[in-house]
Order: sequence, then C-alpha cells, then structure tokens
Amino acid sequence: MIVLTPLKKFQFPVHAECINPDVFKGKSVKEIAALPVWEGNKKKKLSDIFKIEETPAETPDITINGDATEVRRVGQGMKNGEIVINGNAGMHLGEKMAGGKITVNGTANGWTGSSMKKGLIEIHGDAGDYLASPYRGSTAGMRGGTIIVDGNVGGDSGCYLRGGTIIVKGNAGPFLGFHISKGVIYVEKNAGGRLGASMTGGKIVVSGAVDEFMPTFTVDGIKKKVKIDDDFKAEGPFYVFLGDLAEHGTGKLFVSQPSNPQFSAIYDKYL
Amino acid sequence: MTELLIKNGFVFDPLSEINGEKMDIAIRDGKIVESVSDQKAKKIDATGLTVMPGAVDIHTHIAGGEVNTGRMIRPEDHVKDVVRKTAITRSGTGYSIPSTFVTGYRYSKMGYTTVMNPSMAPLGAKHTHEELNDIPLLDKATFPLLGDWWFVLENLQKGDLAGCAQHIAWMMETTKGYAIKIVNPGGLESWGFGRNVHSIDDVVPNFDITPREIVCGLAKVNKMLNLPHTIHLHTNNLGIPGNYLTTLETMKALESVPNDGKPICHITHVQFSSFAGENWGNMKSAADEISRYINNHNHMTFDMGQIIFTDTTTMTADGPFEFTLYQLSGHKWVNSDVETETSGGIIPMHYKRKSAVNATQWSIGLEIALLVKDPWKIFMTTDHPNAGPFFAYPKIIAWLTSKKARMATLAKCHKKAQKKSLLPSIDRELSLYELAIMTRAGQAKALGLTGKGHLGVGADADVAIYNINPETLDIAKKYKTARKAFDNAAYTIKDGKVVVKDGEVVQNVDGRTIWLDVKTREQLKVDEEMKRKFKEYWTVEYENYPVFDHYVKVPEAITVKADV
Amino acid sequence: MMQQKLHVTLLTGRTIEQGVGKEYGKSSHQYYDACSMVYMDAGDMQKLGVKHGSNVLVTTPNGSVVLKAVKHPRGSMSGMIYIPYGPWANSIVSNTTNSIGMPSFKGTPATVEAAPDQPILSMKELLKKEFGR
Amino acid sequence: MSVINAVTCPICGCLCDDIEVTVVNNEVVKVKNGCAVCEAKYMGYKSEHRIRQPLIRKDGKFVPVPMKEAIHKAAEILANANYPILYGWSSTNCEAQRVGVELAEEVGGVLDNTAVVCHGPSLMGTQEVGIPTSTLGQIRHRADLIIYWGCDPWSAHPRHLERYTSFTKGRFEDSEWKSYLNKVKAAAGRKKVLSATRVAPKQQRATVAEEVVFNKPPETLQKEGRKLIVIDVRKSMTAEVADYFIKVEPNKDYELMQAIRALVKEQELDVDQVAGVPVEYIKEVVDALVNCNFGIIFFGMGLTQSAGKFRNIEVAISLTRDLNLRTKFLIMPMRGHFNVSGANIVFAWQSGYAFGVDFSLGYPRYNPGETTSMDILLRGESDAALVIASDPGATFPKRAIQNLVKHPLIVIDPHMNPTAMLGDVVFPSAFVGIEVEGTAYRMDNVPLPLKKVVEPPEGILSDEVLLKNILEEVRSIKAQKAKKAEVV
Repeated sequence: MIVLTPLKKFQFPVHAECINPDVFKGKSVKEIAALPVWEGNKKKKLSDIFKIEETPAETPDITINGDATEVRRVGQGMKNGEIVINGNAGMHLGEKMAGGKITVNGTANGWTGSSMKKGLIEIHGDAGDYLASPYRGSTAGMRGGTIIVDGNVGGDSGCYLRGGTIIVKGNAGPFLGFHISKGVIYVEKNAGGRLGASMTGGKIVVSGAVDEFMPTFTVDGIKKKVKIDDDFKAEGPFYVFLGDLAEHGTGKLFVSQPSNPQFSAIYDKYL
Repeated sequence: MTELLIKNGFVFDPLSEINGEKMDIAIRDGKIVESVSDQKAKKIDATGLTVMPGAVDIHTHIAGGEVNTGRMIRPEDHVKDVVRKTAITRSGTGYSIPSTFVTGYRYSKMGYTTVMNPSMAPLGAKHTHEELNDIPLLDKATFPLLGDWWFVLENLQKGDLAGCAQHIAWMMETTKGYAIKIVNPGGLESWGFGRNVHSIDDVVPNFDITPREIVCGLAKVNKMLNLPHTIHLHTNNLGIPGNYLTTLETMKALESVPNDGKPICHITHVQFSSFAGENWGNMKSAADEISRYINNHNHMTFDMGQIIFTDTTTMTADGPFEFTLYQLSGHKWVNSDVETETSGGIIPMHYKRKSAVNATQWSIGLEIALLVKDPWKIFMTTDHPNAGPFFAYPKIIAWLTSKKARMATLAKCHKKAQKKSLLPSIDRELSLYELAIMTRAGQAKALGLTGKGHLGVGADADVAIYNINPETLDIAKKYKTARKAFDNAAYTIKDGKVVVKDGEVVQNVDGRTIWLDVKTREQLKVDEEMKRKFKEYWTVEYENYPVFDHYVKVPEAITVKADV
Repeated sequence: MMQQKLHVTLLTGRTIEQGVGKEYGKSSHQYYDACSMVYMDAGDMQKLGVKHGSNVLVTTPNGSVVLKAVKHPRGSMSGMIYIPYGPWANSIVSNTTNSIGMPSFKGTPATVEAAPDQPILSMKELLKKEFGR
Repeated sequence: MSVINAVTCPICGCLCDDIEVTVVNNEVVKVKNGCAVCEAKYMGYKSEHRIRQPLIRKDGKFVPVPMKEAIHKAAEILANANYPILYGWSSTNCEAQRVGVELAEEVGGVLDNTAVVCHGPSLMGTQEVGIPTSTLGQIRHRADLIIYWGCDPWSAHPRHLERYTSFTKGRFEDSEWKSYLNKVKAAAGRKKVLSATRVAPKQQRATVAEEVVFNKPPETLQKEGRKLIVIDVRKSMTAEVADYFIKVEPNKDYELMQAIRALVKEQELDVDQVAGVPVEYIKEVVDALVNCNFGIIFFGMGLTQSAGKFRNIEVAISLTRDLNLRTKFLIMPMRGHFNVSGANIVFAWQSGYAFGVDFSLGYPRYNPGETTSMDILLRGESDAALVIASDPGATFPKRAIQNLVKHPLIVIDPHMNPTAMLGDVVFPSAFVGIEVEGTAYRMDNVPLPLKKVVEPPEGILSDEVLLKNILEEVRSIKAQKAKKAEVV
C-alpha cells in the first residue's frame, strides 16, 4: 500500500484526482511520484507536495496521513480498492465513485460522494454541503452505494437521490433530500428546514426534531418502525407524510413523533 | 503579396464541374488565381489528398442571446468537454453549445470556412454580432427573425408588399443581417399570449393574417428586394406527428409565387418537418412523401437537421414548440419572447438510439437526404445544436457515403424504428463529388455567396484538404478512416492562410461578417415612419437600436439593389 | 415594558438614498448618512426606549456596529431591522454562503440595544478598525 | 452647450436609454428624464471623491506613481500569483469584460463578477429549471398581472414601473397610473378625515399599529386590466402602490411559493397558514394567478439573499413553469448593476460560464461554493486580487475583506471607494457611460450602447485600455521568465 503525507499545509486548492487505487495499481512508487497534480495554477508532480512511501501491508491501497482539506477529487470515479484518510478530506472526495471504499477519520468537505454509483464512504467526522448531490445543473444524483456520516452533514445533502443509502448519525442541514426520487436517507438527530422539498419518491427518516416543516406534505398515519436497510430498523413512532404535493410527489417522509410535539396541534386531527 | 500553391491534389469542385481531377490550386492575396510563381509561392504538397472548397454551413446556431442563454443554463453540458488554452488558441468549453472560440476552432478543424447563424432577434442583434466577432477562423452571416415582426404582419395584412419590403430592407441594414428568417409564421406572435397556430390557414390573434399569407408574402418581398438567399423557413407545426402535411401544404402554397425555375424558399432542418402519424406512439417517417415532392419541384432547397444520438440542447425561436418539448420532457425550459419581433425557447434533449421516436427521427433525416436525387437541393446540417452538435458532421458524412456505416447504427436502434426505417431499402452511397455539393457548393449556391463553395478563379481562397486518396480509399467500405479524415482536416486554408494543419489550429485569424446593404427607393420615408412608431412598439430608443459599424469587427457589406 | 436588548431578524438591502449616495461617491456625506443607519419598527423602538435619530448597537455572531435608529415609515416591521447595504451592514452580516457564493445578507438573527453614548464610526474609522488600513 | 439625447443611464439594470444630458465646457450641467440616482451619478461623477492618478501603497501610505510603474507592479503581482481573483466587472462595458476574461485566462485566475452577491443564485436557479422570460417590452404590451417579489423597484429601479410595467401603456394593456393617482387622492382624503377626528391616546395607537389580522385580498385582484401584487417581508415603497401587499415572514418565501405551487396543481394543504399568510387568502391569490391573461414575477435580493437563496429562485421559476400549463406566465430577475448582465453574458460566451469561472487549471471551471470569489476569500485560498468596477470593500462580509487585504490588492475604479482605500495598487479609470462608450446589457439581456458625453480627465484611461496594458505587461513578464528558465 501507498502512504501519502502532505509536505506542507496547503493554501491553494490542490487537484489530485490521480489519488485513486485504480490509477496507482501496477505503478511503482517512482511512477506514482510522477503523477500530475495541480496546486493553484501550477502543474506539479504528486511527489512535489506529498511524501510517498510504500508499505508491505495489503490494505488499504492508499492512506493519507495529515490534513488534506485542500486536496480535492481524491478517489474520484474509483471502481476498486480502499482509501483511508487520517485527517480532513477535500471537496469532491469519491465523486462519481463506482466501487471500493473510502474512510475519512476527520471531516469531509463539500460534494463528497457526488453522484456516486456504488461503493462505501464512511466519514467519522462531519461532512460538508452537497453530500452525494450532483454537479450544478445536473439531476443525476447518487444512484447506489452507501454513505455513512458519524457527525453532522451540511445543506443540500442527498439532492436528486435516485438510489442507495445515506445514514447521518448527527444533524442534517437544510434541503436534505431535495427532489429525491428513490433511495433512503436516515438522520438520527435533527434535520434543517425544507426537509424533503420537491421529493417525488424515495424515503427520508428523521429520528430527531424538525423545526421548520414544508407545508406541502400531507400526513398519512403513524408508524412504529421504519426499515432503513437490511440490518437496521429505526425505532419510532413516526409521523408518515406524503409529498411533496407541489410536485405531485409520492415520497415518504418519516418524522419522529416524540421529538416533534409541535406537530400534534396541526396534524393529529387528520389521523 | 502572399502566394500559395496547393500541388497535385484530387480536386472536387462541383461548381466548376471538377470531379476528382489531379490538379494544382493557386492562391494569391486571399483569392484563387490562375497561377502563381512556382519558385516564390509557398507550397503544399497535396499528393494523394482530397482538395475541396472550404465547407459551408447554411444553418447553425452559434451566436446570440438564445445560444448564450443555452450556455448559461447548462454547466453540466460544459463540464464534460473542456478545452485548454494553448500558445495560439484560447481556452473554453465544448459540447452541445461550445464557447465562441471553441466553435471557431472546431469548425475550422473540419475544413469549414463559412457558417450561417440562422436565428437572430433583431433587438438582440448587437449581441449576436459581438459573439460573431469572437468566433475566429470563419466567415459568418446572420439572419434576422422577421416572420412575426409587427411591421411585417401589419404591412402584409394591408397587402402592402412594397411597404413590407422597405421595412425589411431597413431591418437588414439596421441589424447587419443577411437573409429573412421565418420561424413558425404567425405562431410566435400568438405565443405572446400563450397560443399557437396549427395550420397555415389559422388566423393570428389581433393581426388578422395567416401563416400562408406571411410565407408567400415574404417570398415575394424577398424577390422584390433581390436578396441573394431565399426566405429561410422553419415550418409551422414543427416537431409534431403528422406535420408533413403542413409542410406539403406550405410548399404547395409557395408554388403560387413566381419563381423563374429558381428556388424561392429554403426549408431548414426538414427532418423535423417530416413526421407522419397522429401521435408519438405511431409517429413515423414521411420521408417518402416529402422527398417525392422535392424530386418533382424546383422552387425549394432544404437542409437535413440530422439527428445525432447524444445529449444536446434544442434552441429555436419557435417558443410554442419548445413549450411542447417542456410538457413532454419536464426538463429545464427557457422561454424568451422578444417584444414586437419574435420569441424563443430552449430545452436540453438527449436523443437516444433506444427511443423509437428519436431513432425514427434519425432515420428520416438520412432517408430524405438519400431519396432526394439532386444533391443541389438538400444540404448537410444538424441544425446545430438542435439535432446534435456540429462537430458530429463526419458521422453524418459516414452515414451518407456508406450503407455499411448507417446499417451499423440502425442495428443498434429501437426495434420499432428499425422495422419502419426505409434505410435498408436505400442503397445510394454519396460520392465525394456529391458530398462536396451537399457540404459546400450547394450551400454556397443556395446562399447566393458567389465567392464561396468553389475554387474557380476569383473565389475566396478558402480550401479544405483531407487525408483521403480517392484512388486507394473506398470511403463506403473504410468509413471510419474517412470519418477521421473529415474530423481532422490535413489543412484548412482561410483567405489563403493555413489555419489548420493535421487537425490542429496553427494560426488565429478573424473571419468576416457578411451583411446586406439593401438599397431601396424610399429609404428615407421608412426611416421617418420607424422613428415615429418606435416608442410605441419598443422599449428602447430609435437611436440606440441599430447595429453600429463598430459592432462588426471585420465587415463585408454586399450592396443589393432592390426593385422597390 | 422596556427591554434592554431586542432579538430581531437582520435584513440588509437597497434604499434610494443609499443608491444616490453611492453615485456621489462612497466617501460623500450623502453615502455616510444613507448607510450608517438602521430602520426599526416604531413599536420596537418604544420597547427599547430608543428615540428616532438616536444611536443603537446592533450585534450578531460576526460583530457589532453602532448605527442611527430611524423609524420605518411604512407598516409594521416588528421583530425585524433593516440596514442599507454598505460597510456598516457588512461588518455584522453572516458569512454563511451555503456553498453557493452568496453570504446571508438577509434574515439572520441579531440583537439591538440602545447606545446613546457610543459614536457611529466614519467610513475611515470603520475601515481602520476592521482591516487596519 | 450641447444637448445629447437617447443617452443610456449607466446605473441599474433598467438601463433607461432616453436620458437627455446637457453638456457645457465638457461638464454635465443638466439631466432630463432620469431618476434621482441617475441625476446623482451625472452630477456626482466629477466630484472630489475621484481618484486622480495611479497610487501604490508604500509603507502603509498611498504614493502617486507614473502609470507605467503602476501597470508593471499590477502585472507583476498577477503574473506571480498562484491563485489570484479577478473580481467585479458589473459597472463597466462589455469591451472591458472581454479583456478581463483574457487576462484571467492568462494569469490562471478566478474570474468572478458581482452576480455572486446579487443574482448569482438566480443564474443557479435557471441552471436547475430554466427560465420562462421575455424582454421588458413584452410585459409592457401584454401583462395584466405584475408581481414584485422580494424587490422594491421604487427604491432600486426607480423607473421600472413607469417604463416597463404598471404605469406604462402597451399595445394590449393600459397604464394604471390614473387609477393609482385616484387611490392616492382618496387615501390623502381619508388621512385628513382621520387627523380631524383623532381621539385615541398615544399608548393605544402603538398597539393599533401592530398588524394582528392579515389583510384580505381586495376584490380588485380579480378585475380586468393591470393588477399589481407586492410580496415582501416589510412594506416597501412599491408595496404602497400595489393592489395587494402580502407580508411574508422573513425566510419563508420558499414555503409560500411551494404552497402556491401545490394549490395551482389543485392539491389540498393540511395547514391553515403558510409563512404567516392564511391559506384561504393564498387561494384567492392563486385564482388571480391562473385567471390572468399574462402574468409576470419580478424578483430581487429578497429571494436571492434570504434562506434558501438559489432554491428560492428555483421554486419561483418552477411556479412560473406550472402556471404556464394554465395561462401565460413569465419571470425575470431585477438585475442591479447596469452591466452585471453583460458580465454574465460575456463570460458565458467566452468560457461557457456566467460567473465564478476558475482558470487555474488552464481551462474554465465553474462550481459556486468552490470557484466563487466569496468562498475562496472566506477560506483564505487566494494570494492576490484585482478588483474592477465594483466595491467588495463595501459589499462583502468583513471576514472576506480581511482575507482580501492580506494579499496584494489591485483596484481599478473612478472613485476612491472603500476597496480603493484598502488597495495596494490603485488605478483611476474613466466613467463608463459618461466618459467612455461601449455596450451594456439590460436586465432582460437586451444590449444597449453606452455613450461618451464628456472627455475623461487628462491622463485617465478607460477600463478596457488599462486592462489591455496590464495584459500585455503580464505576457511580457511571463515571456522573460520563460526565457530565464530556458537559460537555467
């Protein structure tokens, strides 16, 4: 396996989509050292900005030890293998990932797992905005795979989701699951405003509080438990909402009943 | 004095009736000449290569408000196709709506030297010209949209053809335009209040005029003005199943306009106007009916509007049609109506082989191009970017010149479309000579551009040289090799300067913008009337409306003497 | 009931006076007058015991600024304050861009308190204080 | 003395082009037809606040330097930078903007315009769902329902109503100016009566002012002819003239619009009120929306800068799309600076992207949040900046400016504005649209010519020429560097 250590604290954005097990595979350390990266507007070699070492261990294929907050596009499009980042990760981590595993022992930045298709991303800290969401102007959201975030996630996470699972153990920012059509999003704590706005299908489950709730959902009942994936069912009871009505949507929004006493006055009369 | 001698190539110059003859082409100061000094002239050894006039595109949306709005709303389109800066060329983005510089480079790499921007809202004419200035390596012209302009509707409604002609002359000069563009006549004014016209005899609300009267009226006006190109028409009901009947009716209606045996109307992207069937479920090709009509009449020319299977962007002044596409697709939708003049719309579109409708559309374009016997009547276009980006032209060349190529694509299409396609029954494979007609000679002739599309003495020295040896390469069999050759011209020569070599831009030169200075008898009177009515019709001042001279970087005005 | 501190929603935006002031030049007194002020609801001012034209201190997590309180002339806007665009407003607006480039110029929480004895900084003083130049 | 007519006003996105300017001895002495801001500009441009000569900050103080020295210094900063920002561009002409793109490309910088703090979110909204819109004349001729949402044209675009909407006469719709005057007269009469009969003690009046009951839509909302609705968080000047003012809770525009969308689609809502507005009233508004012949929504910073930002625009456009299945409905952003549209347009035709264009990798890249100047500054990633035709010093949050001034800052502006005061290399420039001609794009993307009505002060160059000089100097510095590298 290859261990990369940043040679300094980066001020300028570093574009390093070459940090990808598929790219490293079959290359010698010397060849890896020569891979192109950009630091600001200067083209450089990977070895100009990282110390590169090879260790005999089999997995993970690539380890980054240190702060990679400014290092973008690590694991972009990767199909196989494993990357571990012991530190913070930069934007577009695992964007369009199609397989393999990425672990971040730190926080991840915006667009982590953007439009991902397959594989697993585990963030042990927080994640930034646009987790799993597609590029500007595109509606090609995450299609498959799993993202697990131990901490909080930013705004606009899981936009246009059309498959796969996102599990957030902390709080979620606004516009979680905007316009999703399929797939599952689970938030263990609280969710921000405009939760599930414009959703047409899929499933969003929130175990915590929802302080601002879209008026365009209709309450459909109460459910005790909700299945998140094969191994896990979230414990309720949950209000079950259907929507978003503005899109003639048939998405399902499960919101914890005990965590949201304010809903009782509005919705209990319909139950 | 710069001289250039292209030696020993196989020359295809249909306007001069040269069909693959091995000969030299001499160039001096940007023009084709009889001969140059063999010692002094720079030489290009074209032995074993195909030499053609620079290619011409009669219909391609490359500049102006609509095009640029398309760019702005589609970052996801650009991000997959980026173009780096080099020592010679600017950076940019490509795919369905390339940035201006990239547009110039990509056309030039394929041997194109002249292109027509067919759709310009007069109010936005300055914008169009500013963008044209930033498209290098090509000569360009642009057509103002005039079919639904209030002055046209009012004058034609009154039956005042001469008055209409004078206003159009005013507009041609004011917008530095080249031809009369008509889109869904009557439909665009109706769209101002969200309505449309559905036949050529529907009455336009508030104006008491029909599409038939608009089209025939403007065809007559075009003749009165002696404009080099005919009226340039996008038909009513475009893109709707069963519309071939409207197209036939339109063509028949135009038979009433005197034509001296010459074309009086160009129907553009005819593929989109040749749908049979009643709905999207049973939509099928009307190529047979349309091409039969074309083969029996001489008053019209056409271009294909060939579908390419890719993700592209539709954009047209046909606002109501784009609205229909919005209803069908739910995709992001731009509508842009322009006061007193026209409308417009944009919808991204992914044409898929596995869609029965798209595959049928793909088939229709090729069917018509191949069923029309006379290549001087129909030209190769994709109505860029509507049916596909222009840089897919070499693919169309392969389909036109090789049955093997088109059958290979058809085999991957939706089964229903395969079954209905006429392509298996068509054996015609275009020769390089016919191809030269469809891609340059015929287009230049239809446009009335006398210095373009040929290599005769006096022509502009716009030349394309391709790495194709017609004696050794059978393009019908080795269509992939030919496609590569058309993708990357061995040389493109613009005004006598080598601008592309081996598919790379080697020199950056500005092309010209060609426009018509139409001289009429009562110019002043029209000026006065326009001044009077201006405030009532528009929200800008009369003084600020025209495209002033400095908006055109390298102008080439063609003076036209009108009969009115 | 008089209150020490009022929790409000901060709005910033254009006013015609600010527009006129910026065209005269941002060092002009017109610009200073137009931008170093805050529109408040008359009822809210009463709650704080603040008179039309006296100074108030507006505070957000991003900083504090002293401004002249001006009664909002039309309708109620209780619970909101409105500061014209300018360096004074920007010394307290939220940095949050939600990853789209746009800071939160409107609709962020703030507090207002009377500050009759604190001076309103001039443009120069403000720049010196915030940026050291 | 000369009178110049059809002058285009270089201030806001209205780009009124009917201004009449009187010039005596190369000085504007009179302005006709313009609004208060227009007059202020034509009178104020020559003020004492102008920069007179190039300045370089040395030991913390500005020192006047020859133009050549300033250009070399600026070029050196840009040529050596690893991640420079080139920001502004909205108050200059398209000709200068074109050079700006080339310069940004040459130095591998981030090219951004002021849309990032005004209608960048609107552009992003259109990238999600498109935009059904038109030129302003179309509104003038046809619109019978006009909505201003989160914008106050009376203050920010003073002649918008008079030139393009409620108070203008079009081919198919009349001006509502007269009925407005009648309304004002009637209101004045009522006030008189009230003041004559006033008895309520002061204390009580304060509580009366609190609007407890939401005002009901007036019957006039369903009438023939032009109707005006204003939706805002506070009663703006424009709201005073509206047929109906809807006071929406701050940061709740999104919910209100989404609720309207659901009602337009004939869905039922479980809630009684949205954003502080009773649902029964929203239903009446929905009736007005679907029953008009031609409606238009104009929106401003009230949507782009409050919670939701570009999603507010996305939903406003989605509402407009939905309404087109029922009637004709359009939408348009109220662009602020006179040529911010032009900056978007020029950037887009040359690069493909309208703002936030990052050339650091040798080709254009765009991703707001990543490549926008604001975020780059807040993260502290840049190492130099050029600011032109704008004033981030007065329009950016504090922390962004603090990071801006940490690194060399080049400023090009006619006035000594806050950014210039913070600059390291400061260039004076001529006023575009007064001392320099060129092109600008109106809020509806209609191009208009700007006029030169007076000569600029001696030695003061236009933005375009300044930028060309800097670009040339950058190229020459880079060529020298390349040569040196070769020798080594």
